[in-house]
Amino acid sequence: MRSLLERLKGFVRSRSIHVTVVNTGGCNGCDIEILACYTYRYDLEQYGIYYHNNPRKSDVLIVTGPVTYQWREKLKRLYRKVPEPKAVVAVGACACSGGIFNQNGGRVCGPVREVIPVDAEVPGCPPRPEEIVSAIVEVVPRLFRSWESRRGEADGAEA
Amino acid sequence: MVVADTLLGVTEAFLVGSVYLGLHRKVIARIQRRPGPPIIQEFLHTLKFLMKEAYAPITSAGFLYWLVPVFNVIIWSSAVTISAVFRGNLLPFFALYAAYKVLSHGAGVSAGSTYTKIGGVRHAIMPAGELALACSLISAYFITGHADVAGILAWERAHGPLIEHAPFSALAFFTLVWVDSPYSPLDPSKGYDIVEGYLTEYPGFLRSLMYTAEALKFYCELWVFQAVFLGISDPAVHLLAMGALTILLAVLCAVTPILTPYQAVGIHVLVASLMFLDALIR
Amino acid sequence: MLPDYLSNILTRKGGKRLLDAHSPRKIRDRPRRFRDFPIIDLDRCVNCGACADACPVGESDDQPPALEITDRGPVVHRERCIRCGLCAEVCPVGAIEVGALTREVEERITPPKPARVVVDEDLCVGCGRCRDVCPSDAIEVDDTARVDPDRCVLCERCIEACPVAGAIKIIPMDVEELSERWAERLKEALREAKG
Amino acid sequence: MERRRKGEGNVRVVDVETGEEVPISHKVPIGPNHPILKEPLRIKLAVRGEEVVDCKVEMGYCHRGIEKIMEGMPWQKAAFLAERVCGICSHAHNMCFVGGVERVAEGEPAPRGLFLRVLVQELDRIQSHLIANAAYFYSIEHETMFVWNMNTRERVLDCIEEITGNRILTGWNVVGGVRVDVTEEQLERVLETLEEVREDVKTYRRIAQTDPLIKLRSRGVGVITREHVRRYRVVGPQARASGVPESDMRLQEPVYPELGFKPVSRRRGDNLARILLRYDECLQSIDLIERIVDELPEGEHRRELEIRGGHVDNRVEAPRGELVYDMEISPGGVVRRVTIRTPSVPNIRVLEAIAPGCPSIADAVATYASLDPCVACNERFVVVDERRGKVLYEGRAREVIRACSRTT
Ligand code: SF4
Ligand code: SF4
Ligand code: SF4
Ligand code: SF4
Ligand code: SF4
Ligand code: SF4
Ligand code: SF4
Ligand code: SF4
Repeated sequence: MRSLLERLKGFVRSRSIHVTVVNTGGCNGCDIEILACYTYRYDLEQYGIYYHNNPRKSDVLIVTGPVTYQWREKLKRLYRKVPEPKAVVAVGACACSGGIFNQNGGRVCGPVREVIPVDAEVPGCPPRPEEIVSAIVEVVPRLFRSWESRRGEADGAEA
Repeated sequence: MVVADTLLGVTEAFLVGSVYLGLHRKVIARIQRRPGPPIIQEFLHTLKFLMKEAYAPITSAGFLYWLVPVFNVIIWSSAVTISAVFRGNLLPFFALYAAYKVLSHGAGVSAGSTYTKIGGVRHAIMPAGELALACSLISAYFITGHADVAGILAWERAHGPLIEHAPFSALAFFTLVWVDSPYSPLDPSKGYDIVEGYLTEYPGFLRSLMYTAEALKFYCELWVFQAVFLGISDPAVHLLAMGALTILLAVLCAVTPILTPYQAVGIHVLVASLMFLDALIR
Repeated sequence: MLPDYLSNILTRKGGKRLLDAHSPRKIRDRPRRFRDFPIIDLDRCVNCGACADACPVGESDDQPPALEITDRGPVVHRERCIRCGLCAEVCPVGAIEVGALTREVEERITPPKPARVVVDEDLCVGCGRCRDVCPSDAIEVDDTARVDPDRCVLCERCIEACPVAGAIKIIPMDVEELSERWAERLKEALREAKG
Repeated sequence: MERRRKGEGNVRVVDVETGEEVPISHKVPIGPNHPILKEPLRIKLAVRGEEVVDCKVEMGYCHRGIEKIMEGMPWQKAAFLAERVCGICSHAHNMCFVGGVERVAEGEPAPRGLFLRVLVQELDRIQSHLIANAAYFYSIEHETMFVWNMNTRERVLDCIEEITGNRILTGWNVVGGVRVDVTEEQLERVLETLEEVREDVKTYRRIAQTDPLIKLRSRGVGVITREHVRRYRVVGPQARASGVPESDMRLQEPVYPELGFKPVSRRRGDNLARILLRYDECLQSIDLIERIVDELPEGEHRRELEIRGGHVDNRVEAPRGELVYDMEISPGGVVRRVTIRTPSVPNIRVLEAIAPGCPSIADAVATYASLDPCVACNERFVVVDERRGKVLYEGRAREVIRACSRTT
């Protein structure tokens, strides 16, 4: 049974989300589709999701691209900068698996989930904005709403 | 009793201020032809950041860094208390505003990253903020013979709103409010080119405090403007007038790009000199 | 300047947009020609592997290809697939659908195979077991077995069934030959589509 | 949370002409992740107060090895890879690659296919220009214009989607023509939508031309002179805004002369000129599309071609300028090797020349955005110093620049 405070926290966190988008070497396709979520048809802001590339202020890191070697350490550092509670969403085939670049001859260090922990993945190359919007709008608030209890479980498991 | 009044007033100022900031954003979004966030969004942001992890960057100046947001809230709470709650003297308001400028510079420097430093410096060099504020308050004093809000309100009941008597002072003060509203073209201290200016390095509840101060500031400045220059004393009409002002500000912010620091300072100086000329001619 | 802003904000058209800013809670329909993730109809699939050969997303050290041939037939790994639709274009039996675009891809290019099955006539004893197990009836046996390369889908079942070791071999093609075959197939497919 | 203090002490900027050291107060790193950048790249500005005294552009964050992956692939697969060099002008890459293969093939591609290709290319140009201008408005924080431009771009994407089935990575060109034919009603709908787009673009151009504050921010900032154009081989709208209309590769492409195409240009070469020029080109593209629809030849949309193979160097005017594919194709259409030179390389390099002297950081950033920089396509090969394990230079591009660039 969650306490009232926890529920309030969950509610607020799921209604106010700041986002940082990181292109770790993808082709831009995913980035502009995320940018397109700004427009009248999709408008992420109506769900309380703000796009602002300041990791210190963010709750959600949206990662696109297959993580090139030049990015690996930088991405880890960026991830550490985001204060808890945080979530990572991998958008696009590149971020989910390295996509078309992760095959013989490619020079990428694999999917994002092998570099930083990933909470949600949106496949597609690029995913349509509505796929991105629905992934973020459905998954991320749920993640944050259950943040307290999940953290409790994790602590309990460790103890 | 005084304590209760103060607490009540500050809480009201915070709630109303953040809702008006939300309204501000909503109007901008509507002008951009999209649905936009709910108007309690700014309030939710503040709450959310309150519950987020905070840490100090390694470049920060420790103690000072943690203190800046707290002082920021204290300053604007006092300003709200003095002007809006007790309708007292406006001179402390000026002093507090100057302190706020110093503080935001401090916020930039104490956080220690390049962006925050530049943001802090940019914020501190916006001269006309204090200039316009001082001059418009002084002209209000000369015209009405009162330095406290209650006195000015009484004078205005007899002679009509001050904006008719000193339009340029009103313009200067309006510019001040405009500068301090979000997405304002005249305030490059939070430009995207330096990420978020002096706020860049404030995560978690520190940012929440900064947001609280921002809401208080917005409320306070709107309140003083409409009380001193429009002469409205009925609380319900207050809220309406402030809402109308917010919408006006939002429209102004929506249709303008941000200016570079030099251009912004230039416009500040232009407004201030208009006011001086006006005063000289009289 | 001002009239332009105003015409976007305050005229009747603009004002309407201002007040009922489109609320997109229900997500728009997909376009008529959208290329979605491929869906493979396993009943129709003859397990030829053409789709996997055509798929531009190959495997790497730690990731499977986007389209992998497994025991249960071809499997699409969604997190790898780039929705190019090439697999649907090459499938010889039209078992793959990629959203609404499938209808419009009328050219079916039978892909060249990356290898071929040959029978060593000296070794073959003409037992006919291969013919019995071949799923695509690619083998005829008179004195010795003969493999029809167009029908063969490279499943290698014949090799397993064959009692004489080495009588059936699978020989990979080299890149040059493969590319020539690609060109040939494309040409054929286009002729068919037209005629 | 970096331990090292940025800025003070360790940076020196030397004036090239006098050899004296220029005093600086801060070093401002922008990127690889920054609000105004949509792609990873690092700009290092050295500033004195607000004034920018030096600028270095550091690339290398996007290297994926595309050219290497392409080797040994048949064109059917490689075309999809070429498209993924970059997502914004993806159609230009696809078209350039496929066009190159066609040039080493027997026979002519289907005329209807070529026209349809150009049709989509022009739609792609409109959306690319709109996103470029939107990015500029975002960098001067005119959020309303940013969103309006993006809204209009959505309408253009609708058209692209209507024709090709996808919003950005279209996979539309094949050797010999295009993948799928279009119908009359589809073209009708496209023209209808474009009518609205034209109205919108005209409005935005008027606003950009007359708004005093936008003018204040953009007029006379980041001027690219003809000298710069020659020295840095600036291409595309950036060069045309500095009065070099002949830099438009469309003059040499097949279909355009039949449409009576003439490049537009402006003289001033500053940020505002570039923005306005892009709007001009959008309107021009809409006109072109109308003519294409009028003159669309009947017949098949795709034709069989026999690929002889050989070495070919194909150029296309991408939205950002001249795009070069230098390829070796073996008979049958397998890619032996390919080298891509994209327009953004020189366009970004010119920033190092024009950013110093900007009166404020905000201006330098706006200038960067006005160059319509795109990083994704810039980096495909890395030169590594093996002994020290250090990345020296990020692209084969430089060789290619030397080899391929024409003097403008
Ligand atoms: S998933 Fe596709 S669209 Fe997205 S970055 Fe990768 S290649 Fe580009
Ligand atoms: S759509 Fe393309 S990437 Fe996906 S499985 Fe088919 S061929 Fe492979
Ligand atoms: S190409 Fe078609 S028939 Fe062959 S394996 Fe793939 S789905 Fe099955
Ligand atoms: S089993 Fe051997 S000999 Fe008999 S048909 Fe097969 S290959 Fe020929
Ligand atoms: S190998 Fe097969 S076909 Fe040949 S004799 Fe034996 S059983 Fe008959
Ligand atoms: S498996 Fe081989 S030997 Fe057996 S029938 Fe088939 S082709 Fe002939
Ligand atoms: S390898 Fe053999 S069993 Fe498999 S498809 Fe080809 S002929 Fe049939
Ligand atoms: S210039 Fe390059 S990065 Fe930019 S849109 Fe074109 S291909 Fe992409």
